[in-house]
Amino acid sequence: MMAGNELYVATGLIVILIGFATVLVKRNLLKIVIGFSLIDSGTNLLIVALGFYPGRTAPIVNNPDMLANRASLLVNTAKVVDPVPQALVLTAIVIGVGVTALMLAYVVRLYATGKTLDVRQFGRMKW
Amino acid sequence: MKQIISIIAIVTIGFVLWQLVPIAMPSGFGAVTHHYVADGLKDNGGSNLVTSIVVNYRGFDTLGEVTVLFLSVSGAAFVLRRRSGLEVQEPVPASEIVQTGARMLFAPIVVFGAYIFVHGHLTPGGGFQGGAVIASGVLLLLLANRDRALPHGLLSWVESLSGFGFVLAGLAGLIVAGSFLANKGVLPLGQWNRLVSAGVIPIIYILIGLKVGSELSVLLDVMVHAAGDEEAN
Amino acid sequence: MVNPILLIGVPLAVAFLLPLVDMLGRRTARAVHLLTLAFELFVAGEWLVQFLHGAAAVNIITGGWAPPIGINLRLGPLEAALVCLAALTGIGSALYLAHHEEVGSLRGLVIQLLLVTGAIGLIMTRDVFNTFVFLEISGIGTYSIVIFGKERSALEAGFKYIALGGAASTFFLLGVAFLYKITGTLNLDDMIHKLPMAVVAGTGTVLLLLMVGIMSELKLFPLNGPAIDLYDGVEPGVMALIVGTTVNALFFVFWKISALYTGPAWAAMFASVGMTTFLVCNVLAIRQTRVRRMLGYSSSAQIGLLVFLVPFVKSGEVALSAIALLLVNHTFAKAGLLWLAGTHGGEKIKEWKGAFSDSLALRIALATFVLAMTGLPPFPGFWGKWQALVGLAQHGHGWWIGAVLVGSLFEFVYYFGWLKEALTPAETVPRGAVGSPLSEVFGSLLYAGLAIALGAKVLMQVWGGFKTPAIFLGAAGFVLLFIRALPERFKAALTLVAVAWVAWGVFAGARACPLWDIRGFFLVMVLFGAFVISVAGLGIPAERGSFWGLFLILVGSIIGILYSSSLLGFFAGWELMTWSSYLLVSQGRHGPKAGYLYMLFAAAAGLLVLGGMMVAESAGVTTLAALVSLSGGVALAAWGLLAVGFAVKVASWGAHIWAPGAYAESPDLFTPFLSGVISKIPIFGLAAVVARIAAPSVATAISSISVAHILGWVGGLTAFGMTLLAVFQEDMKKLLAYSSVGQVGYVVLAMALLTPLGWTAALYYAVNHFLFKGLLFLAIAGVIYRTGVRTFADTGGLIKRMPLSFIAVLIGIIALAGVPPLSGFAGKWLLYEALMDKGWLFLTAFMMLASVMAFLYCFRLIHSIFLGQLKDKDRNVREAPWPLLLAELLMVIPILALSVRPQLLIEPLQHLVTGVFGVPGVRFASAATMTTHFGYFNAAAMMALVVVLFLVLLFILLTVGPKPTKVKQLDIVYAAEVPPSPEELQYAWAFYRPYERAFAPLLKARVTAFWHGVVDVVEGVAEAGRRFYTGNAQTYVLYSVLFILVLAAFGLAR
Amino acid sequence: MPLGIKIAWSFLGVLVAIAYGLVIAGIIRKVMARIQGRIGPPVWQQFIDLGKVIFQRTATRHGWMFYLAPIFRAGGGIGLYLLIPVVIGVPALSNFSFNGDLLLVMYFIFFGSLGMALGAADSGHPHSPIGISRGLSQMTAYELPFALAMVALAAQVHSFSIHDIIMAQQGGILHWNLFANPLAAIAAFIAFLGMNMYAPFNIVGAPQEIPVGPPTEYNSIFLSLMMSGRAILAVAKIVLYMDLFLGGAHSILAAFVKTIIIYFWSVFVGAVFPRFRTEQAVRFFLGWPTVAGIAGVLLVLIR
Repeated sequence: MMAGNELYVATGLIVILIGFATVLVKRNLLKIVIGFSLIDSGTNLLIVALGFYPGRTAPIVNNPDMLANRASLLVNTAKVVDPVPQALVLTAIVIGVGVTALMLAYVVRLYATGKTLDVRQFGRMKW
Repeated sequence: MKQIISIIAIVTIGFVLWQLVPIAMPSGFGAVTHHYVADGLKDNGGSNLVTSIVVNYRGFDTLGEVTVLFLSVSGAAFVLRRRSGLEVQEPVPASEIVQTGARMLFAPIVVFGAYIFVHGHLTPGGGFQGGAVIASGVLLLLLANRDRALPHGLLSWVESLSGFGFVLAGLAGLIVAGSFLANKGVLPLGQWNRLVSAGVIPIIYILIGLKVGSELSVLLDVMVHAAGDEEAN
Repeated sequence: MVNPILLIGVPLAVAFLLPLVDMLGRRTARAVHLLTLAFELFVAGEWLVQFLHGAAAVNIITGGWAPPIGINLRLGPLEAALVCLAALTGIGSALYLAHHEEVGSLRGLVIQLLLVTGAIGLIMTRDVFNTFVFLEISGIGTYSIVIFGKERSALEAGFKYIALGGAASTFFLLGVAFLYKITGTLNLDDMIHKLPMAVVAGTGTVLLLLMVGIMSELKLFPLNGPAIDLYDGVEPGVMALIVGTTVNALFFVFWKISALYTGPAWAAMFASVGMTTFLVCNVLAIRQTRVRRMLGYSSSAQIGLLVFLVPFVKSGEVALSAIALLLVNHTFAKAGLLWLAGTHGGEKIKEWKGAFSDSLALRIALATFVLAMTGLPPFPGFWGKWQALVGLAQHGHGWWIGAVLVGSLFEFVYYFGWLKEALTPAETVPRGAVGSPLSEVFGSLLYAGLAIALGAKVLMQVWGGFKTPAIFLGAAGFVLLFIRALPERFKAALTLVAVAWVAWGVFAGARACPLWDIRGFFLVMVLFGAFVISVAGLGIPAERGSFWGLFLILVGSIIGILYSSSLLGFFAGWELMTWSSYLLVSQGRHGPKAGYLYMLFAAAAGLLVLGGMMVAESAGVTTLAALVSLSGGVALAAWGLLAVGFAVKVASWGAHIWAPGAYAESPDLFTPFLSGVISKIPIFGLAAVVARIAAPSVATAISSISVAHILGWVGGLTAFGMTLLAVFQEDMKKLLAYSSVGQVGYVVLAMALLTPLGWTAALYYAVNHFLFKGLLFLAIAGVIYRTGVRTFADTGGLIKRMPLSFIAVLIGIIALAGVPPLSGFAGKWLLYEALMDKGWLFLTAFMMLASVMAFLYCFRLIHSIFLGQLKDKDRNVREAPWPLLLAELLMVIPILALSVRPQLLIEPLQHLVTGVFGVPGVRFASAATMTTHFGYFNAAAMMALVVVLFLVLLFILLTVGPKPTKVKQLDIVYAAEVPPSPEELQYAWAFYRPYERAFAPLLKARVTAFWHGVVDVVEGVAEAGRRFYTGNAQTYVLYSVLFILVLAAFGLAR
Repeated sequence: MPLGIKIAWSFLGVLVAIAYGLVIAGIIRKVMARIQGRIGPPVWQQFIDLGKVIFQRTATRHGWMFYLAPIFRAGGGIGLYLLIPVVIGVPALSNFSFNGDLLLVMYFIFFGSLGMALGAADSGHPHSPIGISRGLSQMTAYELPFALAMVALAAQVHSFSIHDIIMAQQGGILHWNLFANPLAAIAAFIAFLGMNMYAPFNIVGAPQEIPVGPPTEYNSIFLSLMMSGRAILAVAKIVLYMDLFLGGAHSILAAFVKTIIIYFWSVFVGAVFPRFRTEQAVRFFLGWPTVAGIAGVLLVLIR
């Protein structure tokens, strides 16, 4: 096992890159949307990984004594992972859902108007 | 040609971004995080620290997040507001077993979703997760029977009032404790690990759950009916 | 005061509730929407007032936690102003869209409101991740709302926009997350504080990701492809909303976050990317044929300019107000133009012919926005640009200034190209706001009004209040613009009164200021010219309702120039004069096209003048008087730029191609002023500005003398070349136009002598030219008014019908040709004496040739119109209207007075010239005889000689021989044949054909060909360059990746 | 000298000059005839012609500009003559030259031409404007070498005063500008050919195409004024050339000899060369004569 969280960070990065590759190379609009989903997922994984500390637990206070005992609360800071990235990712996921939904809606309408899913057919406006 | 350039560019940028990996290595908490972890329980009375952050410390983000969802549902509905003009295949009705099963499962799923958002301040999960679970129940219904009409009026009321409630809860904080979305001092924080504790956090999370559930349901409805109906709005 | 958090809370709550409100009816929903926006405006406005009175910015915490634990927001003056703009634009767009959206779009209403809210959140938040959230709100709001409009285009553009936006937000989010990891905080202020201490390897890459995210949201080059499509494909009202809300907010985010970026590398990167965007987008915009696509490029360019300025503002080199003014200006003008574009509906620029010809207010709004966009005064952008350039100049960023000026020139090219179409009358029924309700155009009118009001306020700070003549006339003109009901002659009378009133005030107060300094000299000319034109206007009604309003604004602006003591005041007046005269020129029948060319060269001249002034500013000089203190290379550079600028504005050879069209095609009533007065203002510039630099350095720097020699040859070439071209004109106004340009060439030449005698000659010549050319143009205006034709082939023999006009023209051409005994000879005499005195021998001979050539066109003019055979169609033509004759008389009187006593003018000039050089130009051997080193001249004796000879010979003619019988028109010696019709007897077409053949090698249109070449090159570059925007979504995303790589290659990813 | 007496002298001078002008015009007709192998009219034929037109019984006129033009023409000639000093040292014959320098003289030449052109054009006869167009074209062309020569002279003497220019040429024949600045003189004397409108530069009145040229329509008393004006104009020009290049004159005799010489220069050239077309004439003057003029100016600059 690796010393820290390289595995997750690296995986996140690679997923992002795969997502970008999909977006840039695939011609099908739906696949491009999937590419963006991959980018979102990779990003989320990477952000969570940023707050990951090997061997620690979820940031939930599971011992009532802590409330009374400030010292043990402080100990807790060494026992749990960073909760902030998790909170951020929660937000990011929802946003990702929203964007994906909109993209899909666009794809539906683009298909309806252009009768194709080839991204190259939607470049009439240029220059 | 462009694809080759794209691949080369992506590989190159992969190398550039690789520099970031060392930054991601575990390091100590910063002062802010330290405060969240050390004093989160004291400040908000909820044992789920992530929830404390999401609903209180960074509650303003969450309000924005709810707005994003609301907006994207509105947007999707807006984008899909016109008749698509596509040939719609007459859906093959699902079998009786599937339809019945879906109807049966729907209620437990909704209850489970409610459970998740009601306990958001205590256990993993929360309004978004719960809402998503509820919406998955709706999705099941829709998959089983495309023609099933959702109670638009009800969904609309829930959607609007829960969002409004969220803002009201924030304003309550402003009026009572002098700060928008404040928790401490608005309602008693209660005792650790009780369902009724953590001040307004569970209230807000319930509102979020309702809102997310109803909104995602509307979204699914819009998407499902995108291909034929007039004016999803 | 209302808690600022409600600026976000209230609209969110309303947005959530709007679906329920909608159940009460759509009208109610709309009303609630508008009320909410009004609430935002009220709250932000109230705070803004507080801030302007010195209140401190408020910090708003959320969740009950002070930052950095909780998220906080801030409302300061900038934030409040931006929120106001967002709310205003929201209101305007809501009103507009109510007329344009299809039935039943409650969702649209919600999205509109949330767009405004998202922008407000972006503006106020001080948290980095919160910024991301609001970025997404704005982004998704944009993705959703752009679907207004033609669906296929909107969908296409929207999808590209989402694709690039998705990539951008990923970069941004990664940046935020890693910054959190590095600094342990998400609060912006905390992060700014902690980042320098927490820098680790890779921080640069993180910052780069964040910045590329913002830059691509900001639509900077090369990431602006989708945004431009968006402008093109989406309902313009929606784009107006986005410009007023999201775009401003995004820029403000950039501004806030840029605090994280310290060090020269980042500053250089911001400046370079911003300037590249400004230049590239402005160049590419000139090849656009579609209005909204052009506006898209323009928006990118403007944001680029703002981004470019950010590092300089941060370093304290440029005032913050520069950016603020430019941003406000852009919002007003761009949102306004977009609304107008939507109301009009013409997608192609060609379709804009005669736009809004049924609505005065909308025409004024359109012109206002175009002027504001191109950075002309008095609109806020002008002041912003000036401040920015001054800041750059004072800190030695000369090359950046050059780049800004070049980019600005392209702005003129495409914006005025568009306005040209709009000003061109439509052949068919024009499209436009036929019956467009007030609420639809409310936003445009409001923004036009605000731009004017804000601009006027600043202008009055620079020039003074309503009691100053310039402002008084400008304001009067502005009011007159709106009065449509009055007959044009009555408006002329009002103009007359206003001008007379100002003149009275000026000369009654003349005791307070030394009238006969150079300003006073030109002031008299301007006021007299304006007075004469107004008198003429009593006879010939102006064709367009806005003529007199614009004319007063023009006169006011010229007076503003003359009264200004600061460089800023001078330049503001200069540019005001440029656009007001441009609009007047465009009122002619083929005016818009000619006016366009005029505007381009005038703009180039303006930018050169601006450049020269910036050189002066770089040496700390801010007033005209202080120009004297310049020395060395700075003086030479300032001198050169200013002189070239003024030379372009007087249409010196090489830059003359604008002039004939502008003079010929402008309204007949305006041409005398354009030729007589406006062409003299650059001469004032040369005299008042350039000479301040040059005069002291004459003694010291040899270099400036040789530069003066070049200027002299330019003037000489102009005089010769334009005279030659005038000879072959077939159109009477064109002939006089070339003549005017040539005549001013003499003045430039004399000015360039930089000797007391030279200046005496120049100023005498200037006045004289003003008189005789004004007279000629007035008389020609009468001929055109009565006969309706302008080409020589269509007139002839009019002496029989219009004898007084003939006499006016006769006096005019004698004065022009410099034939004794009229006043023109003194001008020629002074010029040659001055040239010889200076030792410029070849120029002397050259000018003698040019002067003689002028006879050719003088005779052509008077012969083809008045002499020869009267045509049958003209048998009933009447003499010109009496007010016009009166105006001509007003010009004739001074000509005759000067003919007898040139001293009337030369004596005051002696004072003036002595004031500049320390010695007078000519001496007086006796009361009537002027002498120079080279010669002498007694005008009174000359006149006496001529009069005596005339009387004696007339006596002989009357007494000796038989009394002559008058014969009929066709009763001529005609080889015993019956003469054909008058038309066939008139020798008028191609009058100097043999001469033309002789000069054929000189007459090749080389200059025109040169400028065509320039245009071809620029257009070729623009045409090739715009292929960069392939229209493919994937390419655009690829650009964003490549952009990161390029910046990383520059070493920013560290 | 009191003004009255001066005016009287000038009046006399004008009359003599007109007579002289008519005489040399007669001489030229005679000489030309002899060269062409004809006997030719008597020398005083011009006086006969003048008398004839003055005493014609009818006169016709067109517009009022037509009426006034002869006044301009004659006034222009007389005025020009009055601005040029004829004999130096004799106040009576220095005319009114103290009122203006060479520049005034150069410009006053145009006064008469302009008036004549206006009146002729008012007649409505198409030949008039055609002639004027040719005349003006040619005039601008010879103006360039002429102007260069004048500039050279003025720069040399550092004055535009004709008197100063004459004075600078005193002290021997080699001081004459003809020899002091031969290049300028060449330019000026070629320009003189154009000024006099004899062949090869007689396209203006080209007898075979547009008889008489611009003044086609003039008759009787009008024509007499024009003839007088033309005669005195010719005299004024040769006097001017004498002053500028031949060192002026100290006596009437000297003036007579020098002016005759100058005049015959154009007569002889005219007798030898055929007519130029307008554009040929223009190109001619802008060619070598101009080069000579430029060289003349350079000569002054080098000194």
